Amino acid sequence: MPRRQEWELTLSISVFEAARPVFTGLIVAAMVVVGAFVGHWAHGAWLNDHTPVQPIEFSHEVHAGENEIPCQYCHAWADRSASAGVPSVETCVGCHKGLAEVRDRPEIEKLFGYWERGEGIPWVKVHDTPDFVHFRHKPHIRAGVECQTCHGPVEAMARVTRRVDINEDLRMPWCIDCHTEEQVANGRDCLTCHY
Amino acid sequence: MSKITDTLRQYRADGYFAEFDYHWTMAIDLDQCTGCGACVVACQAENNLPIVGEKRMRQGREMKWLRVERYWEGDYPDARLSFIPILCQQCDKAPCEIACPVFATYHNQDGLNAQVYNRCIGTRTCAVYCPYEVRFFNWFTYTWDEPLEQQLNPDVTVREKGVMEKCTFCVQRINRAKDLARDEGRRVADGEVQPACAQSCPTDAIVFGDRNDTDSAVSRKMRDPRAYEVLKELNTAPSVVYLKNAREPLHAADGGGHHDGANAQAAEPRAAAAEPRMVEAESAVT
Amino acid sequence: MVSRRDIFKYAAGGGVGVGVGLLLGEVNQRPLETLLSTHIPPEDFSPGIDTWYNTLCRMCPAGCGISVKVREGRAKKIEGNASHPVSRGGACALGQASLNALYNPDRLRSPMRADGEGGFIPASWDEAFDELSARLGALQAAGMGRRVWVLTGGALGSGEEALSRFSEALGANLLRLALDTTANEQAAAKAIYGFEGLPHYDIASADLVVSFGADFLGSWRSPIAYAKAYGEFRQGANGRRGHLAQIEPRMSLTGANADEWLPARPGTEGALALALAAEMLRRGRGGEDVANWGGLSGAMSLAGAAEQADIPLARVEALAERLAAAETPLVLGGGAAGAGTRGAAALSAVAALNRVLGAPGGTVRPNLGHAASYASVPDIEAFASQAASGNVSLVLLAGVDPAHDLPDSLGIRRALERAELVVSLDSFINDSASQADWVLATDSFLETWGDDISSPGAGSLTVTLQQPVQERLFDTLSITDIVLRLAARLGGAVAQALPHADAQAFTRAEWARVWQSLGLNGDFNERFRLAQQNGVWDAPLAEGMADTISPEVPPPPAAPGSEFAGGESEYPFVLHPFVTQGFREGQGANLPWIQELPDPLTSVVYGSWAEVNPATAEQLGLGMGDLVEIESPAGKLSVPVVVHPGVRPDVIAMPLGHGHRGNGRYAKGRGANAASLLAAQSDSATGALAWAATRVALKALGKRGRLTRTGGLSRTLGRQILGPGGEH
Amino acid sequence: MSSVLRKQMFDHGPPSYAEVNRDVINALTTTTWRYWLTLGISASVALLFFIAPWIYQIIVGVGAAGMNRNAMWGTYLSNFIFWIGLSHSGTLLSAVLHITQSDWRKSIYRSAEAMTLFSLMTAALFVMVHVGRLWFVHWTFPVPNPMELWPNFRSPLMFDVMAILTYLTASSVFIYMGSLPDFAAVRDASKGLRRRIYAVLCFGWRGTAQEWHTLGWSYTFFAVLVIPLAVSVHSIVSWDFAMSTVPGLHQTIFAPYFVCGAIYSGTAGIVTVMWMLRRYMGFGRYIGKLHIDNLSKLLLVLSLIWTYINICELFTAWYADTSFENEAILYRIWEGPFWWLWWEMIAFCAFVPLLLFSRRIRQNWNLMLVISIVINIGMLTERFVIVASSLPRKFLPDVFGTYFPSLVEISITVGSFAVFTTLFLLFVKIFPAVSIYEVKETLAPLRKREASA
Repeated sequence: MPRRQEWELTLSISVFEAARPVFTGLIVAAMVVVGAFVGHWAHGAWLNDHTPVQPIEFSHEVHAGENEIPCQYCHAWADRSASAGVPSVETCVGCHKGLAEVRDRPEIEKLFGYWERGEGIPWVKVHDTPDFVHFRHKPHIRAGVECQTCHGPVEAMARVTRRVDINEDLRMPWCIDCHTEEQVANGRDCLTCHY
Repeated sequence: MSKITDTLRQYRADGYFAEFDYHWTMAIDLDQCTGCGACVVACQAENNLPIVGEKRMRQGREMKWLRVERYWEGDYPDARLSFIPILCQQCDKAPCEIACPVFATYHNQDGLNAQVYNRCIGTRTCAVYCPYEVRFFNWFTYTWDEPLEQQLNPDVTVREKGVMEKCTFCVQRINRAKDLARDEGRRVADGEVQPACAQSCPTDAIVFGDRNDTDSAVSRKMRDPRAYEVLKELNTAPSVVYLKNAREPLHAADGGGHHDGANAQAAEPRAAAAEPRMVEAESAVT
Repeated sequence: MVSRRDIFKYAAGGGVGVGVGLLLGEVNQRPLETLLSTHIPPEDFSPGIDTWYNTLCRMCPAGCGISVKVREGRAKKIEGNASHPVSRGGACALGQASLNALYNPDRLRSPMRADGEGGFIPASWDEAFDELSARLGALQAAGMGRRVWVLTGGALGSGEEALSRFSEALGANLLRLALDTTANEQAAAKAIYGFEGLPHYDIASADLVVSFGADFLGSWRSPIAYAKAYGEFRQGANGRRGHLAQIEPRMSLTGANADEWLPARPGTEGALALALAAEMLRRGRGGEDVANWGGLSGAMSLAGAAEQADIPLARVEALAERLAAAETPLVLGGGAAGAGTRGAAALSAVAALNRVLGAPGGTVRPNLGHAASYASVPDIEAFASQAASGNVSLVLLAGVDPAHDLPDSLGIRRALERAELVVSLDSFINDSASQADWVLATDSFLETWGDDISSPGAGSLTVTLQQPVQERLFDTLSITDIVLRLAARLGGAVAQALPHADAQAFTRAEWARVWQSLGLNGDFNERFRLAQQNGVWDAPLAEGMADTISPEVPPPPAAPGSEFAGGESEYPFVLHPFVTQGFREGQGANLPWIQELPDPLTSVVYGSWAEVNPATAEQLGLGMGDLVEIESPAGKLSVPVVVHPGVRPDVIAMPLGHGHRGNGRYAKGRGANAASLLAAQSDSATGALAWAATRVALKALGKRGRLTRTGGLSRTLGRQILGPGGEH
Repeated sequence: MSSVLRKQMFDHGPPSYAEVNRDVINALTTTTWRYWLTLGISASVALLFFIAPWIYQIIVGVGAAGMNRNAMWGTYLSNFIFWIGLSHSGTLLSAVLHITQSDWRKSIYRSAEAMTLFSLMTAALFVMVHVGRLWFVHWTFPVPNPMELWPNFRSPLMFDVMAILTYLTASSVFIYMGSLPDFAAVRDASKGLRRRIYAVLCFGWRGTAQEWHTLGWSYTFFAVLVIPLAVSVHSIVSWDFAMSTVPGLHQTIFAPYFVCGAIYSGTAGIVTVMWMLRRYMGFGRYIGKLHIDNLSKLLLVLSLIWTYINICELFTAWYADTSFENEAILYRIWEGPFWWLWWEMIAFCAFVPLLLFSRRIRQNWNLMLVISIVINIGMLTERFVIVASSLPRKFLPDVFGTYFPSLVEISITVGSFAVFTTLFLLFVKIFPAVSIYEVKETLAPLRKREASA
């Protein structure tokens, strides 16, 4: 069709010539946006600090892993309360008094330091949800959810880390998916977690 | 098409909530309510309501999910005052629910009119649509003077600026009760869960319970001949039922002639005409 | 088409984008929160789970049992103790707001010493005790214990016991101060019922309640107990709805809930009651026990009384009809009605009416447990004159704020200025403390031990145990602790009188003592543990312990009208000060929740006001919120007016408890102090302060005051808000 | 259209083709210091009075505005409606006139449509200003997300979002398409960078028959599409109010009321803009008596309809005689603090326009400027009165209150006009403010006749 070609011709002459910088600009802009998303994701995936340094270099690998101490021996309230709770210094010392062979290790020294000063240990939260979410441990334990489902293989962690690959950084889509699959009663009602 | 119209037709028709596990309802007996305000403070304490301060109060920005309204009748010496506590009526046909563009407010399966703080974007449409004016907006991010913040209830979110908030029958208590009941594999028993207001009420004027359970205390109250709903004419199907004060009419002696509706309308606007000046002036002071 | 240069550009763009993304991620990263572990957890510590403690509310003398919700070692919420015979699960606004006192930003965190320029500087307890014990020791050695004055409130229980023993051993003077005392009612009870202490009124089982000024739903005696009873009185199980008539010049909360409100002229209630009593006798309502009263010669005729009280005779007669017909009637008297210069007589007349109606033994029963003996106006004036003549060396203010709560005309403020050393035991720098040399920071009642004899103890001796629900927030001590430590340091007689280590030990010892004195058998330790659990010890009394109503008493005295300070010509209005549930006499003013709680009748928040009848307002050209100057023989103040039809045209009503000079940011400088208007009038019989016997003049200042109301238009405009038909 | 009328289009006689090109393109190319001054002023005003207070409000919270428990909506919403209203004549009018083939439209429609575009943008801005959490406003868009959260399609506000976005898209496409040939004209008349830019803007328009044909029918198609759209938009805006239960807002008549009011204020707006173009852009030759006369007639008709609807509203309220309606009306026109604003609006929008019965006034540009501005002031207050006098008094008298706009609100309201002006000033330098080719269309027959004569 001659006219059609003519049409294309005219376009190629006038527009694309003139518009080239514009198009380049547009593409670059698009690249910036795409890049931003990639960067943000990358940060969340790798650069975000999932394994904060704790005041005492406590190893779950040793306690939960090798010595097979059950989670709820220390986090005693998980099956009773909203929060699992961290053990009191007393609990730690209770065992470590009897463990003379490790008594002189620097980390243990730190522990007894807290004990003698009569202070609590300011552990850093690894798994944290926003304040407008009321996550309650008890119902989840009751429903037979393994600790590892959300916290990852803690027993294999020297320093506890938030396994984003496992728990999607504890974000809402992940909660919803599970609640949907397990057909939790009112599991998709906002008021179940947000109030 | 017919399917759609059908669903629309039976949407929130009577008994729409009967199928749900609970239908939380409150009955307030105005014959027992003395207007003392214990419920108001109880609500403030339980739900982390901010202390807004005098300035904000003057601007009409108080935060009271539950308020006691007062209405005068007659003139001295035959004057009479009546109190009526107004809180979110958890309407089954709530005007606010259709209004929210982002579903921050919706009706949940327990007949509660939910408010999801973290979803709210603050168009304030729900509050405008609410005929009971029981929705409150966080005009600012309110703070607590140290150490007052240590009193805050850990079970309730502290709201940030730009968010709408309101009463949800102390849903944190309801969730807790349901949780316990679930442990023991039973339903929540009548009277097991009480909102802060009902629990503190010194005259037991406020009764709370499940309407689906026909012999719960609240169901019994609802069957009382004195039971009525505020602004029923708006067809909002509230879940708060009031029991009319049983005092004899103020002017029983002289036949109570000038207090039936029509004349009252003729008579009252004068009172209305008198007071707006006051309201005006008040806010002029601010 | 696409050149290499372009590719580079794209790549660059992408790079920049990634950078931006990383930055964003860094910015909206979640902040790290720490999770502080406990060192040695208390055995009942459990994160995320509520712990409930039953203890005692100390915000008013009623002594309600409360349950406090504690979470992670902090008190979070106060509810009524359901197993407590007085509160029965109810809690009032003030009681719940007491958390604001515990966590108040202006609460003292350590002992404070005056720096001489009107300010205060923190000090240590040792310094405080050193100076105090030195001073007291010196006085004691010089045998000048009488120059020490201990000022305290009307509460009962072991805390007060410690104080009185302390001052006794020291030879000091002890004054129990309050604006609205129970003296007149005790006198009336003694005269007409013939027993010591206060009566217990059974509102629940009454079918007719006639109240002369007693705001039992708002602030009178034990609001929660009476409110509970009122609930049953209205919609009780018995299916019978009681009738409530309120006789008072200004509609109180009770008046607002009454079936009929009779605005009687102030000071005439007694005469009206007596006239009604005579009428009842005439109708043969009286029983054997009042046979010796004859026709009550002292009483006026109904018509006369109605005339004097300025109430239509028809309404009074209608009331008489109801009284005569009532099966279980109950007449209450209190508040302003019993606070005139003839208060005791008026309350006796009310009691007489009860007696004629046969209420005693039925709806009126003896209240088991003693009642506080308050300082009379003469006592206070004695203190003032002693101070004036420089004979007061040391004043110990034990949790009272007389400089605010009591009228200036009594001269307490001046006395505090003249005293050599003033020590205030309080949690706040209140009006009195600001005049002190030392302010010893005290615990909140939620942090320490104690107990109180709850009123009214319904049919048994109700002792409520107060125990700490959380560890102390700050470096504070309870009044009892302070007294005990002082005693220990002073040694000698004082130490012997109070040998106990701390409040806990003392409280326990006191209970043991009472246990023995009552001759109760059983395991005391077990009993005490139970009391700690339930928060209350409800002891059925041994035989003969209970006071009884004496079978026959002499007829009541005539009840002449109250005399008012100030001539009617220059002070045309009667001032009607009233106590509100939230503020009481000033205790609630520093609690933000109370300041923000709209007043039930006027919906005023933050600040005080004067209530004026519409007719009066019209006369003076006053509108809602206009500022007026109120002047009495004793003083003057300016305050905005609230116009409403619930007050007599010849009466100006003002709430008490506002207008603090100190007491923290929430109380300071808010509203005006009605007490400062009161003249030093006293009851002719008991010498109790007649706080409702002052006349005032009103002057419009022609400008608007700071009146903040939450309410808009208080008329239904014919809308069916209060129920179908608009009537109720 | 008769040649007589065509003549009337040009007060100083029809220009030649060349003149048209020259005049219009000069307006684009030659920029005086006056222009820069005005642009500078309006831009800085927008910055100081709109952006700055807005940022402040975002920081402290919406409490910076005067709204309170009773009046949860305030000037922000009333301004939003005002601007939407203002947007309503441009595109609508131009579309209607295009379909009815009234030639006199041709020299004014371009800037009229521009007005639509920019007032819509300003309105959209006010939505942003209004909401409490601006940073989450994107939740109103139906974006699929793993949380399975959706906007609420039952909400009148959602209708709004949709309607306004559609209207914005449609009218921007409409105006752009209409100006393709003119871009080409500018391209041909200019060189250098401007040439490149306009080459892009005109999509390489060459004026082949094919192109003209395509343009013709698609333009008409859009015109037809835009008309119902415009009507629906303002009906939906009115439903934000009418769907509530609030006495004074819950009115069945609101949809037509708002649509009519919108076109009314919009037309007045056009008159104002026309005056500006004549005065400052030197288009006196193309915008003449005929236009002002027709616009004024339109204004007159609209004002009459508007008045009629107002009377209906009052009458039905009075006839219903419920406490709610009575109080609302009484408060609005007599007892409330804004009673005088109501009377002002009646005076400005119902009585002033009656002057337009006189031809002399209709054709007096300066008088018309005044009247048009007065009308829009009236319409601005109308929206304010509706909001500010209904919300403070709903159903429960004990929570009756009052509402007064705060300084922030007032300044943002003022600033919004500067925002609009700035946008428009930018427009006149990018778009040919008068349609070159359509003006020429009207010239063609005239010139023929002259040639034959």
